[in-house]
Amino acid sequence: MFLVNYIKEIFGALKSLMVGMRRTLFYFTNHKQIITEQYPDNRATLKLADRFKGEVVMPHDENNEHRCTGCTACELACPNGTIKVVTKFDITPEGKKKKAIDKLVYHLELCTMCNLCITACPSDAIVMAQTFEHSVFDRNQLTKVLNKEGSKIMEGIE
Amino acid sequence: MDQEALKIAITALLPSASVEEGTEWLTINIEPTEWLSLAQQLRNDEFLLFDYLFCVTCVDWKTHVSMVYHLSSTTFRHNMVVKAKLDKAKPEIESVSKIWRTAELHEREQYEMFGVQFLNHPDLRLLILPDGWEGKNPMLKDFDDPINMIKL
Amino acid sequence: MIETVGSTADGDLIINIGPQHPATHGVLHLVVTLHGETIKKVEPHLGYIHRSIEKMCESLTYRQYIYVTSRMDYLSSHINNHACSLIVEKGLQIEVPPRAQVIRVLMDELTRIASHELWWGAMAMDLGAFTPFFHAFREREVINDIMEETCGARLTMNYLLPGGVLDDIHPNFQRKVKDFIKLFKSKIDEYDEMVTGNIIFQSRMKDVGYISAADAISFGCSGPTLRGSGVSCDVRKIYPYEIYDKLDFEEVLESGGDSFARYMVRIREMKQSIRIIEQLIDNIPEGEFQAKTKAVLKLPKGEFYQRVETARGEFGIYIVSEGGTTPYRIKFRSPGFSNLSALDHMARGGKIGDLVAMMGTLDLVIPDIDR
Amino acid sequence: MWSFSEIANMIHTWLNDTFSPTLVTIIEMVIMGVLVISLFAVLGLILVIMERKVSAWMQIRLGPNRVGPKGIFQSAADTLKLLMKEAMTPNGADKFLFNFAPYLAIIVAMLLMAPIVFAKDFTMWDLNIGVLYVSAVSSLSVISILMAGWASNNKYSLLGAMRSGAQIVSYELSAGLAILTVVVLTGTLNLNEIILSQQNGWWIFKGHIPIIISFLIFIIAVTAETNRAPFDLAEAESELTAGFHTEYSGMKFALFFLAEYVNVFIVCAIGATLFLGGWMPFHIGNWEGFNHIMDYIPSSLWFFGKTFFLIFLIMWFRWTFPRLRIDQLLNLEWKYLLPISMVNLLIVTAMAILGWHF
Repeated sequence: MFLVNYIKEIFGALKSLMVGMRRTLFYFTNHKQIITEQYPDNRATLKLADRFKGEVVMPHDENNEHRCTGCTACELACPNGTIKVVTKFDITPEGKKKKAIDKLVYHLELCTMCNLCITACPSDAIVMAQTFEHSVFDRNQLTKVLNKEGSKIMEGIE
Repeated sequence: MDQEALKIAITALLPSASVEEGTEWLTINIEPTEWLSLAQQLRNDEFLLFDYLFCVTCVDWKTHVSMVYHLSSTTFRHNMVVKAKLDKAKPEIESVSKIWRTAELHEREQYEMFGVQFLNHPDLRLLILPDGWEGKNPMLKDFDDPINMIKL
Repeated sequence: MIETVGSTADGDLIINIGPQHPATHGVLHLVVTLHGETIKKVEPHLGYIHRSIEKMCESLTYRQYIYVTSRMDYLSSHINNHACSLIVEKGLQIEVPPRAQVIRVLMDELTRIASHELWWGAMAMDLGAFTPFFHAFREREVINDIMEETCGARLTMNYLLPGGVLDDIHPNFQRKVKDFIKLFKSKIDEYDEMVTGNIIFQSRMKDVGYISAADAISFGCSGPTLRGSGVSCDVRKIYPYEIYDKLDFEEVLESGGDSFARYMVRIREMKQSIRIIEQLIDNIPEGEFQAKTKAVLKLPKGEFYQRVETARGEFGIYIVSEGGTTPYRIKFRSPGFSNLSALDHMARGGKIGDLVAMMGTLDLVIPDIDR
Repeated sequence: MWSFSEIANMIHTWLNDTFSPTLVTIIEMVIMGVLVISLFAVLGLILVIMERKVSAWMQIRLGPNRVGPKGIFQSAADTLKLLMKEAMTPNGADKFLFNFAPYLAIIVAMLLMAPIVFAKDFTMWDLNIGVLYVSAVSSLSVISILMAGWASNNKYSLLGAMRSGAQIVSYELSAGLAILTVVVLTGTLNLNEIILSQQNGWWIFKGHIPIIISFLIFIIAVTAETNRAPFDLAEAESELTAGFHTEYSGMKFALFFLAEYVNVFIVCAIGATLFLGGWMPFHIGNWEGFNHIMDYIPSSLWFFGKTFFLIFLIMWFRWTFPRLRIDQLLNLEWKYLLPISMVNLLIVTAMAILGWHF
């Protein structure tokens, strides 16, 4: 009886090993199953999801105008001080002083892509971009000014 | 056991405990000296059987420090909270690591973060902070670290 | 101070497993006392990535602190966020729309499967089989793609807000999840072929790292670790939150108490998660995905506790509120921390190879322990 | 067609005609040395790329595909990288033993090359005790591992070395017994004669079930002896980081690496020689046409084909199975493999005496 069990045990063990080996052989011979994405080579076809949170950007239209009023809602919403809004006062044609942004400084190195600034913005001035290749050699380059040089606020945004 | 029945059972065990009102789970306030014997009874009483200690918290109230123990029973599925008020200058409470063995690690964490001394703890050493840590306990409200703090 | 070099007076070796070691999957430092190959003592040495999230949260508002909790147990970040949302909703009595509830539960279960997939691959890799790791990632990537499409990120999704979810589900969501279910069902048997049934794997796992039910409770274990010892502890069943009480699923229990039992719990749990997803995926109610909430959330004065079932066990949040916009004290009860405390008890008398198997079945995520 | 033996004979005659006999011996030795070292290099390059491709395809990956067409020069690039790395010696290490161990490993592997029959009438040293020589010299490889582990002054290395010592010493037994079954059937220790005895069929075909069992035992035992997964306890990267070569870097590490692959090649070559007929072509009974076609394939191709099939088998094991624990490893040897191979040897002996084999 001992011998029978002993032999049974060995055959059971061998069978379980064979089953695993059959599975790996299947993948060894079926190269269609390969799922590797060759990343830097497939940049042309690489499509990221449209909601992918890569970095915060401020869209400008063709007249170099943005929608930011400088209300600092995004700065308050941010959990770790990624955004700094620097405001200035513009003189409107009527001669009145009007608050506007001078610079919207964005520290990409601190950003955790939590999307809170986007939801906080009342005028949809900032959005998430789908870029993701952010590595640079100097961390100063990660501090970005979102509004473009000489841009101004769109008409009718309060 | 529902909250009312628990309340009666606990007050029978420890008449000096004061029950907090308006809480999700039964919450009692006790003196730190009573804690060990109460814990033993809570763990071993056949109708209470609080065998699962799932959260050990210390709260710094500036004037005093309080320990909060969340208990639950895997048999009866009732929960309760025990709070003990400790002296700020010399926070001391009995360790319950012999009763619930998970307390050993939790108490070590609270010891280094709040400086609470757990009496008769088998192995009260720093767990998270680097060896030879000197100075204040980092989770206290008046802790300030001018060197490592990142100011924005 | 922990003695980390040399040998003890009895001539036993002291070996440092970690902070950088292939088996710890993170910066866990275990100081192991060895007698030959036999383990006499395991002492965890923590703090290498402690960020004091509890202290950080004391200066963050109730919307902001959610994103920090994704960084604790990054493999079930969505479930952690879920707990954060639930506790704020409980404090403010916000009614979450049914659509948001279903979306949340769907995402929870997808996260659970993704986490268990990664665990399965890493577990097999700990035992020396490399191939399952890549096979596990094949399915996990599909989940990550689904997450990316709907939540905008693959790992730390930050998809939840108190009162609902950040955004409605993507139009492709339902189709892709159904595809995933089909794929997963065709591949789950391969897992058994490659790993579960393998004689070497079984002999490595059976009767290793035994912990009795009473000990597991005393050590505060939760999740698959406790269920592997035969103690029912699924928060989804016992203290149901969201819509879990309306769902039809089993709590997976194994009575072995050894590594193999914990392994089987996780494997079977994946199938239960699929069952939950199948029930919900065609029945997502129409309507709002976010409740109307105030611009500034202020939790009333008092204490709140909320627990959820993450992939690793019971995750709890304890908030002491003084009525302000930020918590006065916040405490995270992480499953990994308590599960780790049982490691010494389990490992004594085993071999080094067993220690690796045990750490694999405990499924330790180090940021979860260090917080 | 030109065979290796003809080329060798040609060179030998030409040298004898031109130089004095002493000089001829010296020149031939130099040629031999150069050939062995270049074979080493080529084997290392081929086996590394083969291992990486095999593992990649089993793991539904592409594998190396950047250096050269389909990545075939990847292992050359790896070698270049390893050559340029700093060869460090840790502070507390025993300097001499630490630096000597990798060379010892490679020397043992080189010595094992001598009696292998690469093709028809083509062997470096036609030794009449070839089988004995191989099993004797291969046990030396444990010394280099123990040396490396002890001299590193690292506890991981020491544990790895100790495991390896226990492992190699015990698995030597069942490997030796498995080899003995073939020796019993052929009645010779000469590898050339063992191959010639398989002219009318390889031993695995005409030796009935006992030889198949001993072939299986042989494969398992040599997998353990060469420290390959699932028996790679000496390295066990998830337990001991890298085991006995934790502290090695650069070329010294590469030598261990190379020695491992060459050892795999050698044991597979021995396995092919003993059980699969070495360079003998595959023949089926009386199918004259088929047998003729098989004879046209050069003998060296037959040899390398069989060897690489066995190497693939060992790689296949590695990328499928989890690793055993040290006590299970010894259990497997002493409780299963050794008793079975002993009984098996008895049966084969009876078979040989009674002439039951074909």
